[in-house]
Amino acid sequence: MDDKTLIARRVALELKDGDLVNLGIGLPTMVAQYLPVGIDVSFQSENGIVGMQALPVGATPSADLTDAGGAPIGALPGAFAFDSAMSFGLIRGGHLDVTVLGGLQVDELGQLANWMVPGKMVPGMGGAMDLVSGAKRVIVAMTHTAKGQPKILKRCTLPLTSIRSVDLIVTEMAVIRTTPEGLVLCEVAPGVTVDQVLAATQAHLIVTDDVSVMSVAA
Amino acid sequence: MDDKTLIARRVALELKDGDLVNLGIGLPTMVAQYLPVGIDVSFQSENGIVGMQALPVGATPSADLTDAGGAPIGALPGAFAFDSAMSFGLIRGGHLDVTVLGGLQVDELGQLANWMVPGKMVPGMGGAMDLVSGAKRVIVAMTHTAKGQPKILKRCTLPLTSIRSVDLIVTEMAVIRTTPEGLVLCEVAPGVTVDQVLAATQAHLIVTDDVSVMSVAA
Amino acid sequence: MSKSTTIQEAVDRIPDGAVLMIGGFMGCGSPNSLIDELVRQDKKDLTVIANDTARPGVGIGKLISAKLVKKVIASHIGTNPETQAQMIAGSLEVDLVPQGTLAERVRAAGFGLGAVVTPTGVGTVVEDGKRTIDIGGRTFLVELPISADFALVNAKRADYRGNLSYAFTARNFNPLIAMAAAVVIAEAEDIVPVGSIEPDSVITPHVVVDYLVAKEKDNG
Amino acid sequence: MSKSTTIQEAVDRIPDGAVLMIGGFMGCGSPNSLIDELVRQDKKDLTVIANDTARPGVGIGKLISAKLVKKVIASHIGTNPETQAQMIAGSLEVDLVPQGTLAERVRAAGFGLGAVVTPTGVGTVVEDGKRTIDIGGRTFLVELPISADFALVNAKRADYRGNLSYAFTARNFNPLIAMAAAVVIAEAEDIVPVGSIEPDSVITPHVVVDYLVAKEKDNG
Repeated sequence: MDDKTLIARRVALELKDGDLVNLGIGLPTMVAQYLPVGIDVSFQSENGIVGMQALPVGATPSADLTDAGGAPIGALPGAFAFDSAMSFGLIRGGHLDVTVLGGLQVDELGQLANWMVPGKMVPGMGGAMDLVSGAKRVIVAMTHTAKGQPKILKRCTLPLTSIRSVDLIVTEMAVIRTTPEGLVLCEVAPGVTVDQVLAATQAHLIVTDDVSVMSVAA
Repeated sequence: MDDKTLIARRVALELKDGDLVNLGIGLPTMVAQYLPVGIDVSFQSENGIVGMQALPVGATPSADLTDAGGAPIGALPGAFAFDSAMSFGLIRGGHLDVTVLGGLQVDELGQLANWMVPGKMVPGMGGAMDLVSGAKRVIVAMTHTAKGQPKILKRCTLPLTSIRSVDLIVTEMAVIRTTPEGLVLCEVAPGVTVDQVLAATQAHLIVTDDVSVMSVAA
Repeated sequence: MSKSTTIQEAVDRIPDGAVLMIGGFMGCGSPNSLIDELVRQDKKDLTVIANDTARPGVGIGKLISAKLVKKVIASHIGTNPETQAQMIAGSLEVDLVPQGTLAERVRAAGFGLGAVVTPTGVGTVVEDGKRTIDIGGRTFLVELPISADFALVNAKRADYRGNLSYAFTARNFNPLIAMAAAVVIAEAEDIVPVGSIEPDSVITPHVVVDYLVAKEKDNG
Repeated sequence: MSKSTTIQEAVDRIPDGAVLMIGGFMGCGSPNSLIDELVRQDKKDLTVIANDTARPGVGIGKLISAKLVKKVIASHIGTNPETQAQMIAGSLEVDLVPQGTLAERVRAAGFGLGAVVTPTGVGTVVEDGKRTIDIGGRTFLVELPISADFALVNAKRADYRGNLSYAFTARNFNPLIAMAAAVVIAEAEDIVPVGSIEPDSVITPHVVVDYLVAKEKDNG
């Protein structure tokens, strides 16, 4: 399977029954496809709905029902719609169990940078700063390197999304947990060695005897 | 007509077409009965509805539709219901055109005291502090004296409801406008002299040649 | 993962000394079945956060009459002489908060905001002991969020998952407290199949509701 | 006292240089008839407060493409390369605000609150030039309210008086901006008799709506 699918499948295992989950645009959105059987998760789209689903095959799109990227979606029975203040009340108020976001950089403090590259790309933070500040659990889903350069650094060089530490980093090479002591390498992808992960990572990784091989959702 | 009816009828003349109005419990509630013909006013009940009306004769009360005192009311077509945050958003946010409140004391600065008598009566301020701080126009509707003692004083001796000056004071004896220069006597009730008003008032009243006789709504 | 439970089991979870937010305005929109069960189970030393204490024998007034409450945070107690009597006797602590400020302080807790910045109460006794902040030359009070262990919410309709809708003035503080407490117990007049409440009409989302009970029919 | 007017007359009231709040999220829930009329009347030097600038040719993106906007206050402009190009060229000022903070700052203006106290943005570039406040040992940003001259609101349904309801994710910022602007112009897909929207389903009350126009049917 390709890198993005591997990452999405691994992240899917982190979701628990009853969770309210917000998936960022792009790679994180793929996580919804790999939810383990029997796990009932509610997905929030921060533009104003919980209970979103992919537009059912054959369904006519509604101009009034889109995802955060503006693309048509569907909604499950029991979905609920709300304004932008309520949307971020759910996020900032500690009601959102998990957010899965893409990342440009993460550092040894667990700090994420994912919203701008000064002088090159200034898209705006959208909901990312609120999501990282407010969600109970923040998972970064990203490729381990960009153009061969590490993205997991001693210190972020790009503007931070939040000073709050993320909780977990999932890449196509490894699963890394943030702790007060630093970044802990928990899992390596099948066929990847610990040394390969260390070589592709600028940040110091704490390696214990417990490193296991990454398992992924079906 | 009795004092309260006189006051309510005079206050009714202050309401304008299109106004959103909140009437306090007691005397102020009577104002709604004397609205001039052709004036379309929306009444807010701060417990959560705009468009309230008296329970129509013969209508069955709903346990879910009451005024701020807990008594059954009705609602007009076009009424809307809301939570307590929205209720006070309308009040504090400058959307409420007029509030009519009872008063224990008003002073030369136009400051109102109407929510407690230390050691004797501590009912709580309810919505009064928000109403006086937030309404575009605050009208105090009260008897001119209590047990023969003036209620319009140089300085309030009871705890203030707000440091914001009210706009108009309507009693059974007079109509008094607050200005940066002080309290201005605008109208006296039929059969009441300026001297009688001054004698029943501790605060200094500015008396001009323009004092007229109070007119009231039908 | 059903949230449905009985009134007794829901109230079993509430310990003596708990901090409760309770919906309702002068009894309208209060969760009366849960309140009756609190009295039946004789829960003691409660802190109650609510708009008011209604009247003796009505809504939250029943908890006051049964002397189960040690502290009330409310905007108004004037309609319940028992609340006043217990306060004067020193057996009940009363913290009075302007109604709009109370609504925003509860909302701030539920919405993850650090404080409420309001003009209401500036220069009055409400300011005592509080910070003020100058914004654009105007003074505001910095009022702190209020949260609770439990919210007891009264809804008109709930679906099986716990999505809630309200009727008329029975809404009042209910949607606000449902966001602001660690555990949310909702009492609904009707419990209907999932999908019966259209998405635009859900006021309190199921994701914040922990337990769902059916209102006793003789207890409006 | 009818609020009904034509799209042309409503937009006639908006002067060059006006500060506009416009509903919508990536075009979903934007008042497209009013936006088209702003372009047709060639209103210049607008300040636009909105979640985003959508894409070229979509919703608020039309105002950007027509070079009618001198300043944008938004949470996201990454999907509209024209916004980025005008920003880099120096012809368009862009003030980026975190989405949840933007929602609360608009709400604060409409609800009469002096500021928003939020953890979002602390320690990031969003903090630059702003006050912080320590609450219970935690640092928060003090973010100021945002108001506007006009709010251009998109509704699903309106009654003749101007009560509004919304559909699904087309709600987004619309109810918030309707409380925060001096003049509120609502564009509705359906305008129905008073009483057709039940009181519990009204999201924006008629008392804040100044003008009401019917959406052009080919302009969703």
